[in-house]
Amino acid sequence: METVIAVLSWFCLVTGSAFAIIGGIGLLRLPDFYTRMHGGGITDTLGAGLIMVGLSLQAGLSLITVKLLLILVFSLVASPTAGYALAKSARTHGLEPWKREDDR
Amino acid sequence: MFAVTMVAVLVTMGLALTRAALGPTLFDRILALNMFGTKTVLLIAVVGFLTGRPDFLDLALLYALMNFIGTITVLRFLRFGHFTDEPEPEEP
Amino acid sequence: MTRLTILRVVSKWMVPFILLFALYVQAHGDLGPGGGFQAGVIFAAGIILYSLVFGLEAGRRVFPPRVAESLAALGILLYAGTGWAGLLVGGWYLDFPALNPHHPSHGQHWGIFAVELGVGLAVASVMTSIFYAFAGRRGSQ
Amino acid sequence: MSRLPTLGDQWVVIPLLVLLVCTAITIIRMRSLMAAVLLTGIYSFLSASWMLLLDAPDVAFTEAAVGAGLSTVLMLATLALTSRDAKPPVRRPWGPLFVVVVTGAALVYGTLDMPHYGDPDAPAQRYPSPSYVERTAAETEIRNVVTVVLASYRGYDTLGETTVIFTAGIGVLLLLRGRARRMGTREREKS
Repeated sequence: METVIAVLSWFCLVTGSAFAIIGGIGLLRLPDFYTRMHGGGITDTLGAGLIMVGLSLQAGLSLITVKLLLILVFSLVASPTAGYALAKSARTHGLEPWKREDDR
Repeated sequence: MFAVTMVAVLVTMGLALTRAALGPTLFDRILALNMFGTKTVLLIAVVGFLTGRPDFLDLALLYALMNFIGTITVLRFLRFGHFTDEPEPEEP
Repeated sequence: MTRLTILRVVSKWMVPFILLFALYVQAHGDLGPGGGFQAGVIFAAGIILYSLVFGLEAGRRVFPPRVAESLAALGILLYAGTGWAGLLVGGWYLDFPALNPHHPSHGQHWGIFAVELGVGLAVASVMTSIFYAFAGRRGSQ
Repeated sequence: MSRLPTLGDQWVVIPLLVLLVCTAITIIRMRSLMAAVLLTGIYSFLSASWMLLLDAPDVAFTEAAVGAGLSTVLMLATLALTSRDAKPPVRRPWGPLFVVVVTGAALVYGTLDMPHYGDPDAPAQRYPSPSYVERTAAETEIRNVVTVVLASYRGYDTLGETTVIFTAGIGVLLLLRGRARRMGTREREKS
């Protein structure tokens, strides 16, 4: 049982790290603001979420797990909200989404 | 294995910082700032775990909170240009 | 005041938890990191988030500037008063062990709690007042 | 024999410091004040993580709450009252640059004499005397030594600091309110 949990938590940590880096590369390489938000979204939810789950699997049932899950729930609510407000704000400021014709 | 996660988080921080420095629009910088904050939360959680000090998790929670408040403040400022109660400018 | 509905709903849910977290930091200062100053700043941040999302006027109704200014003075008075309490029971100024002669360590605990509460009140109120003062103005352009 | 802790045990510090320097340089190069405020937020996050790694969670807590949260709000509120962009410098700042480089080099030269990182005989570990740490548990039953030192052993200091915060707040209120009232009367006279 312990081995299963250990393997699961390592799996979560490694995939979470991978998603974090993928999102970071996306943030840097994608062509315009709206597509970059996609990269940011990956790290904020999938990357952070998997790493937090991996850590709480390591911690077992304790106060640490409760706190980790609290942080996880908070960031799962806060960062999409911030992303929504950001996109909406950019749109009302007249930032146009990137289209293929613009590709030079 | 924690070290792998830490390296990944640090690399992502570097990428986000590059985006924040490059811009080009303010929104890109805000996005990078928001992401940077989340990565700091992760870094602190992992470091707290590694050093066996779960106190650090309070700090991680505080960071997540301040990150949200900071982003909302910046967005509101961008929209209005001030913090008074005057009506929102018309949609362009 | 913002028109973004999701932001309004989420903030409405989040502000009470931020204030609760501030109280936790305030009370938890003798066990983990944190204390009066940090708790005060977090409390002020919660009020500021509310004012940003629901408008400065709504924020001022929740935590009126007049109350904030009085609470700031009250916080300092609480701190200084705890010092005087030490004098009254026959110790020195800010002499916490004298507060409870049978259990000096409990006296320390009480004193530190009261003092931290005073710091928290003062910091939260001062930070909120400064925000109100700055936010209520527009540049002359 | 227990080994002295070295920087190698905390290798995370080095990339953090590199990022910190990069952020500082970027802030200097920014002309848009708004972007500079955003990058200051990143700087604050970084420096708080660094303080945390140096085992100062209380300082990191303060830095996170004040630096990343409140000061962003207050700096933006100030930006609302001034212009959004910094003016380009009028002339090449070679003289000041020279002074800064010389001072920096002197300071770096000074660090060569500092005790080794984590040295138990360093003045920072010797003074204030370690007896505070030993006495705290017995005298107060409180686990966080920093809280006890701030609120009890150094109670006068903290009283003074709180009074300073209060005075600063009153000063800001007097300045901003007084000006608002004067401007209000002027507008009323105009109409």
